[in-house]
Amino acid sequence: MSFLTALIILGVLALIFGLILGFAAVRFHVEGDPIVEQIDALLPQTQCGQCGYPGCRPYAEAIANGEEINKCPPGGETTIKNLSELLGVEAKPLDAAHGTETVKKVAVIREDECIGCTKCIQACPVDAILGAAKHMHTVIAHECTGCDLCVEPCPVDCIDMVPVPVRPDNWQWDLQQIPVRVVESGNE
Amino acid sequence: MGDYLLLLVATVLVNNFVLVKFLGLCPFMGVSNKLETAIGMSAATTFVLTLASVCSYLVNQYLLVPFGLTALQTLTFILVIAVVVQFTEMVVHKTSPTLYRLLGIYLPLITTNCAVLGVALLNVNEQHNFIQSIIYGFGAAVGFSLVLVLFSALRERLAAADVPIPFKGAAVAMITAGLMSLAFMGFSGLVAVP
Amino acid sequence: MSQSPSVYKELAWQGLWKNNAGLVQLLGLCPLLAVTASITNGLGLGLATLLVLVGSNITVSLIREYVPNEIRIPVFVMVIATFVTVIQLVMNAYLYTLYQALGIFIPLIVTNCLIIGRAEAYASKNPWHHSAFDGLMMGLGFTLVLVILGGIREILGNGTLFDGADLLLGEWAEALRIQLFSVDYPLLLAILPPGAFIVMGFIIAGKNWLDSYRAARAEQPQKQVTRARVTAQ
Amino acid sequence: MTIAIKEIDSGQLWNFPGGIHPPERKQLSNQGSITPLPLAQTFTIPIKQHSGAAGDIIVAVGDRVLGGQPLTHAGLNNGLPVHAPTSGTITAIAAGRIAHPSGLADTVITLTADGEDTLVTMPPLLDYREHGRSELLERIKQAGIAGLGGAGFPTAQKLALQRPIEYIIINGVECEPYITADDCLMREHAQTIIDGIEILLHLAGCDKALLAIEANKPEAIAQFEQLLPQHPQIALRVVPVKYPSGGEKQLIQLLTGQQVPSRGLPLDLGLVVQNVGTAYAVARAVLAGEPLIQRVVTVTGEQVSQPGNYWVRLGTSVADLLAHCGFQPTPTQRVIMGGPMMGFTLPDLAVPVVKITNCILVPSHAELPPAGPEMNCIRCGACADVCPAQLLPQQLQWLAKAKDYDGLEQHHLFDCIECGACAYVCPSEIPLVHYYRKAKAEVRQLAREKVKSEIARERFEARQERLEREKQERLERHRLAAEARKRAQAEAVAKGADDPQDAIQAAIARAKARKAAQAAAAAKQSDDESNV
Amino acid sequence: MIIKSMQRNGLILTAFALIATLLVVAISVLTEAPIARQKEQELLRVLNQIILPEWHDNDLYHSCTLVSDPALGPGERRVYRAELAGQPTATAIEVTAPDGYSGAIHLLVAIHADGSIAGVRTLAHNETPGLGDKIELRVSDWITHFTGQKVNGADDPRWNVKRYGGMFDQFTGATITPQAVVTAVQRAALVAAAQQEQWYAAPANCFPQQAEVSP
Amino acid sequence: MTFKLAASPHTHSRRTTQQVMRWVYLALLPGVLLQTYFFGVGVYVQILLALATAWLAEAAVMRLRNRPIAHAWQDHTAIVTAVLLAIAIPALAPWWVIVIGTLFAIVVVKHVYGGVGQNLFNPAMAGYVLLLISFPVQLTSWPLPSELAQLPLTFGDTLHIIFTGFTQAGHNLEQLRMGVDGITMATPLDSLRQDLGQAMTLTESLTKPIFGSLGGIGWAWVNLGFLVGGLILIKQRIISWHIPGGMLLGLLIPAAIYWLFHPDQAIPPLMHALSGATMLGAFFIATDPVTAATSNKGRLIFGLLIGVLVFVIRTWGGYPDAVAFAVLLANMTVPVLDKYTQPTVYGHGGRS
Ligand SMILES: Cc1cc2nc3c(=O)[nH]c(=O)nc-3n(C[C@H](O)[C@H](O)[C@H](O)COP(=O)(O)O)c2cc1C
Ligand SMILES: Cc1cc2nc3c(=O)[nH]c(=O)nc-3n(C[C@H](O)[C@H](O)[C@H](O)COP(=O)(O)O)c2cc1C
Ligand SMILES: Cc1cc2nc3c(=O)[nH]c(=O)nc-3n(C[C@H](O)[C@H](O)[C@H](O)COP(=O)(O)O)c2cc1C
Ligand SMILES: Cc1cc2nc3c(=O)[nH]c(=O)nc-3n(C[C@H](O)[C@H](O)[C@H](O)CO)c2cc1C
Ligand code: SF4
Ligand code: SF4
Ligand code: SF4
Ligand code: SF4
Ligand code: FES
Repeated sequence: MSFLTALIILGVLALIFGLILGFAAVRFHVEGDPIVEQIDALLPQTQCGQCGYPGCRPYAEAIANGEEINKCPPGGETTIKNLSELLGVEAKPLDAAHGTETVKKVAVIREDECIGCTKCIQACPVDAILGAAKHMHTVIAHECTGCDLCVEPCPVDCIDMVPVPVRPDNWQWDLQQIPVRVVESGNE
Repeated sequence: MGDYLLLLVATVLVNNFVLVKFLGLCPFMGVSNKLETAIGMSAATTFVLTLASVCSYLVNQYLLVPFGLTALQTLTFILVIAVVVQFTEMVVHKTSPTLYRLLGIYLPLITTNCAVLGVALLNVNEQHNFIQSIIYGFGAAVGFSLVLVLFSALRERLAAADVPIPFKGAAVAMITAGLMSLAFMGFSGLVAVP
Repeated sequence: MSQSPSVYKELAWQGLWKNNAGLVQLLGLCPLLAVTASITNGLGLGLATLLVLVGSNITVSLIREYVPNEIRIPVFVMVIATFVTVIQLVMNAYLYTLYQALGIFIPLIVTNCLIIGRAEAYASKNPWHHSAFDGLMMGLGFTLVLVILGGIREILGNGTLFDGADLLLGEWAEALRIQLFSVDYPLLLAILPPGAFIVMGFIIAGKNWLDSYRAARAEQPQKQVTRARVTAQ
Repeated sequence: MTIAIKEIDSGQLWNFPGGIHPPERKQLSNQGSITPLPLAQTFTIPIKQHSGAAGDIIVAVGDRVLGGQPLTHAGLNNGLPVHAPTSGTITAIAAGRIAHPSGLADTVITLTADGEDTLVTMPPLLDYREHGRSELLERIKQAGIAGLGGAGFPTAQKLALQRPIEYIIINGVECEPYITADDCLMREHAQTIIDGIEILLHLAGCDKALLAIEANKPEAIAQFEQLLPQHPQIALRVVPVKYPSGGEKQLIQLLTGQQVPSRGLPLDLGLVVQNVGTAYAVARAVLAGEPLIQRVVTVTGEQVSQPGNYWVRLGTSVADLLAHCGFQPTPTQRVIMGGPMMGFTLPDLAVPVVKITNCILVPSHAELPPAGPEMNCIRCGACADVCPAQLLPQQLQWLAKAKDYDGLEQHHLFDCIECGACAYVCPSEIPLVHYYRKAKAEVRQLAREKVKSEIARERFEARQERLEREKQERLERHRLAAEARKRAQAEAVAKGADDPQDAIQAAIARAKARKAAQAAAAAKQSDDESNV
Repeated sequence: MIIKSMQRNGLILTAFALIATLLVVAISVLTEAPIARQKEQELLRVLNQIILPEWHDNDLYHSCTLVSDPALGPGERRVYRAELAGQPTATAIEVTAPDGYSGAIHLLVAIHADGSIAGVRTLAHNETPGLGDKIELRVSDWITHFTGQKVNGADDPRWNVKRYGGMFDQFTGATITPQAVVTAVQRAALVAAAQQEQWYAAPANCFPQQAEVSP
Repeated sequence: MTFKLAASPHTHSRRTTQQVMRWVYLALLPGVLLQTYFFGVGVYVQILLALATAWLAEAAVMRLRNRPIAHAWQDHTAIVTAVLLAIAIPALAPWWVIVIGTLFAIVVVKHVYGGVGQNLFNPAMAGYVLLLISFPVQLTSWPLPSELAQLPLTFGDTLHIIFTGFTQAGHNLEQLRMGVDGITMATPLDSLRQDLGQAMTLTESLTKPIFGSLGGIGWAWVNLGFLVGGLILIKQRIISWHIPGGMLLGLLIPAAIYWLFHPDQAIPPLMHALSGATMLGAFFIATDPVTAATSNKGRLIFGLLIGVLVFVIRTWGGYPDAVAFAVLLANMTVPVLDKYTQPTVYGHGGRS
């Protein structure tokens, strides 16, 4: 084979291909990456920062750029599974370095101890705490995401994270957890 | 006609690209977690594989062979494939966002699917003519799609199985692929390979 | 450059074990399963892949800034293809029998997903010396798996080890051949395609088991990631 | 979808797929007549006994109430009042045991009976045809009537929608083993039930009712065969014995050959299904003005010496009920509220009888052995063969274990009526229904969380926006202050420093500016922190 | 915009293609000779095993001629002609047995001028390792049993595996492979007997040939 | 007194998995007895070996997973697997054959997937195929039916040949398999396939002594035995008719058509039905609930698929009998079948 024919043929071929791709790159250009929105929609929006990012959306952006999907403890397994399906990657167990998946909690302020310093209000990412300076504060339970960001700033430690109460209508059919054996029967 | 049919059967079943010839295994293992994605991947691969088979045949027959450039086969084929894939991706991305969403992340994977280059090279090795090349490419793709779809459905069922922990995930998937390959041995000898 | 030693250490750890191409990333499976009927074939292909991987990683890393995104993949595969063709020709010239044994899988190194995968994931983002080392480690890790898989399959299916090593290493290597046992009916399955998958499955399981065993042994000093605060304290 | 009126009127019966034939064991409790249970000392009345929102409590601790007096006031939605079962004093309003499988507490009103049992009733509406529809419906609502057949759906609300109704189906099937409450009610009060059906027909504005009774209740059938000729609007349908032919959807399929569309209502087919007990209660509420304060409860099982049916005031605790029936508990006794197929075991005997309690079952170990250990599903398909909803229970179970909620959706988890037929036949003794209930609860929980996270995101974004706005405003203030200071300084320089007034002004301006600068710096710092 | 992008991409891709081509072509030119030599040596090694050095004094490798006969397999076949002192002694023929267990088996069959088999070697096959691969010398010496045998016509009953009354062993569990080889060798011997003289008359026309890419 | 909380239903029809499995291996009895009658007590030796291996393997796996051993033993599925594998291999095969096969079936095919009910492939058949492709010689060396055997076998001889490869008198298996004419005899399907491959006609081939009246001496009776057992299972509602029916139809219809067109080069339908593992496969193997489709429509398709595959492989493929391959191939399609053959759920547009 001769050098020249080889060079010419491949050169021309490559030129044509390059032209085609260059053409296509502009002609078929598409803006934007909707994947961040989709990822963000799957995150629990607790905004707790345990993933190491300041909020869910920054983490969503990081995931879109190749960050691991197993860093969100509030979302836990379900979120990891959903993300793995969305992104077509393998689901991994939760990265324990970021914390563990615990029962859902809400913040409760022991109101008689609250000094009304407003620190917790500033800390709450979803404005779930009501109160004015020097007045008692309360948590709006159904708005609270349980991120516990308000606990640390409280100078008098009057905020508790308590598990979301189980009621008959949100009970998860967990027969093992019913305190049967504790409650003695009536007629003995 | 009969010969072509035999070639198709042979490529799909007897010499299944994935389970017998060991080509295209990475996407086979990688995108078989969900049936839906597997179907998307199958469609994309079928399109690209057939197209690449044809293109590389033409390039080989009308450029490389006449000018005695067979040493450049690998280089040229892979270039053709990469361009076909890239171009397909761009076009699909623009023209059909829904299809792109379905195939999006799989299209680039196809470039590195050795089944595609494998078809091109095997076409040369086995001296297929034009029609045979098309059938071979299509058959390879159908064989790939068939096992990919079956495999992903199997894996979906595996998701809930109480697999011993070390075997969870890739290990049991490999063994499943092995058992599928075992089953495919049943087709051996079905069509005499020239 | 001050953190280089740890970078290298991390790369080695990732490449050889933690993120092993064959066992964890499941890349490059086709040659991995196809040619490992014997340890010799595995070694040969592993070394060839290693060479290409290092070469392509360096090249890609060097050219990464000059390639526009649209033609990134075509250029990368062309780089790889060049290396492969060169190695193919050289093997054909000097290791003829091994070349015959490895068959179509030599040209297919081009599409070995491992190589393009590393080019995309690492070399296109990192300086050349790191990329070279990454290629080396990934390649070694890959070769390691090839050798282990080849070894197990050869023992089970043939009762030997290093059968045909002379094809790769020259006449002297004939002495390497070990006949472990000789039965009239070896477990043919091991060298047939299904055997490749199944043995591979067991190797992966073995690695998982080792990992969890080690994790259980080493009461890990849990690293704790600092939490980002979304709001003021 | 239109129903085949001609065939239905001709008495044709259809069939539904699946179904099982567990031992019936009804003779245990259907031998005698319905006995009124002596009044208990205390009653605990959960304020929510139907499906829907609870009413507002309108009594306080210490109030004396008369029997039949409402204790709660129903709100606008699907609320229903509950009534005092007898006269006495309210002694507590607190969290307490309710009749729910979770064993969790909810608000209950405790009533200590005075033993006089003074009852109040509403004025009877004997000439109900003369009264307005809405008045009748209001009466049924005020009487606190919820479906007595199972789900406890407010009866008035079922009839409230003004849609054309072809048939009212009266469910006297009572297909579940052991239970004979409806059977005995039909034997003894056939005429009242017929009256109730007439009222329901009147309310629904339709003229055809189908009364379905399972073939294993010959005495009840005989009663109606004797009475019904006088009531041409009501047709009797004797349905073959098979569980769960009493399920609303299955009964509709049996009687009309139609299927209620998934997520639809019988109303979509022009049908309404009511239990015979409900019909009886409607009749009593309209014709006698009695609110729903008692119902028939079957007490049965080998661990009671006097099984049978009892008129039980709602709020009577199971302990009091069983005490009258000769209960001899075994060491690991199960007490089941409801039947063996769909009932739930009680965590203790303080649980009160409520509107939907049709049976208390106290089986011996031998008669209903506890389930063996759960084994793996062998995919034998026995469950799919008996599923009346044509689901694939084994697949559902598998998906529920895998927590594959999409898959569950595709396999129509929510069409499962939780009849338990599948678990009954499963050779691996898998508590299938339990898996489905759990999965359903999880799906609902996920949906709730989804909504919650959506709200959280909106609030978070709103907050971020607010903070940003505030920051901008602070910066703006800072800028203004700086400008003011500059101006002040310039003015001071211009005027010369000797004007004390100006010096004070300038000092103030400086102080202000410093404060603003500090605030800005703090804001900046906090921003920096949040951007780590 | 489009033009610029096209230019840029086209030129860069071309540049890379040119460099790549240059490299490949250069190496392929450099290795052309060693590859050819390797092929020759490989073939010679086999040739010399079946046509022993004492049977020829000519350059076997270059004494090659192309023939075609459907009995030998499809397409053109190479025939290497051995001569001792100018006298025909043996020919080595490339033969394909199409009916192996898993596809065609490629053989090299050497036949003495008197029609007896000088030797047979397997060049390439896809038979099952452990069963059909006993036709490789590396695995078993079965293939050497042909040496010295003669064919007495197309229906010679001895030219079959023992199971069907022939003189060649079948392998336990694999009858198809040896049978395919036996019949292919038999066919080759018959063709050789009929045509050997013509072959010697033919020109040595195998070379120069073009470098092939793969086997 | 404390109460035990349990989920409804609180009652249960008392047929447990164990009982189901017991029915299956009892229903195998007629066939097994006939097989022993024709091929000797080696059948029992194989069954015992398989059972021992299976139990030990399950125990070992349970130990490794730190679970109670009884957990695996109590459902009796391993018994079915072991017996099916044992009767599928030749009665005089060396002991290590059945041991390897059972180990593979139980450990790799069943317990790697988590044990009972979770495996995707039929363990017995996967074990059989492993053996077939690894040891084709042993797996195709069926002893002669007792009526044709030259050398009668005692129990001692049977043990000897299974464990050492030779009878007490020093004959090896190959010699035992020698027929009257001094030629090793293959199974009916095997020799038919070879003969037809050798361009013999059917009538020529059928003159061999191995072919009795129907499906080959012995084989036909064994198949009838399994047919009887299978009918018992259907009667007992352990299996439904869909899979066996589908499989027999899928095999016999194409076989009959092909036979009509090539009367002298095709295996006759009756021969298809009564030789090899047809009946065993149709009633006991294809019906393995774990690895078969679950809806009735799915089962029918599953059966048909197996039947057609058996026909195709028997007619054109490389293996004389193909039940095992066909079953494994069909196993692969089960999840897809299940997905697309869901019955119409109540309220989703179906009519009664
Ligand atoms: C959330 C909900 C809404 C319902 N809405 C109506 C309705 O609008 N009209 C009606 O006739 N029945 C309605 N029903 C009643 C059902 O059709 C059915 O009669 C009731 O759930 C009792 O059935 P079961 O005991 O078989 O479960 C409703 C039930 C539920 C749970
Ligand atoms: C499996 C199952 C079985 C049922 N069996 C009966 C029954 O035997 N009798 C009955 O009145 N209701 C039965 N029901 C409840 C009915 O579906 C339906 O809710 C009731 O008839 C509606 O009437 P109501 O609103 O007056 O209670 C059953 C429900 C289910 C899910
Ligand atoms: C996996 C497998 C591979 C086989 N490979 C070969 C082979 O390479 N060559 C061969 O002649 N027979 C092979 N056979 C055996 C054939 O299936 C067939 O049994 C044999 O050729 C017939 O000969 P026999 O009569 O000696 O059994 C193979 C069988 C199996 C199961
Ligand atoms: C009707 C029926 C057929 C069975 N067939 C097989 C079979 O062919 N192979 C097998 O290994 N187990 C069989 N089993 C047993 C059991 O289902 C099997 O071991 C499971 O696959 C183990 O998970 C069968 C069981 C039943 C009830
Ligand atoms: S850990 Fe999860 S919930 Fe918390 S901020 Fe990160 S993504 Fe949001
Ligand atoms: S109240 Fe506390 S725990 Fe709840 S969302 Fe606000 S900061 Fe988080
Ligand atoms: S009845 Fe039980 S064992 Fe059988 S398929 Fe259904 S869930 Fe599985
Ligand atoms: S409980 Fe649900 S799945 Fe089970 S039989 Fe009843 S309807 Fe079907
Ligand atoms: S090496 Fe990845 S597909 Fe072949």
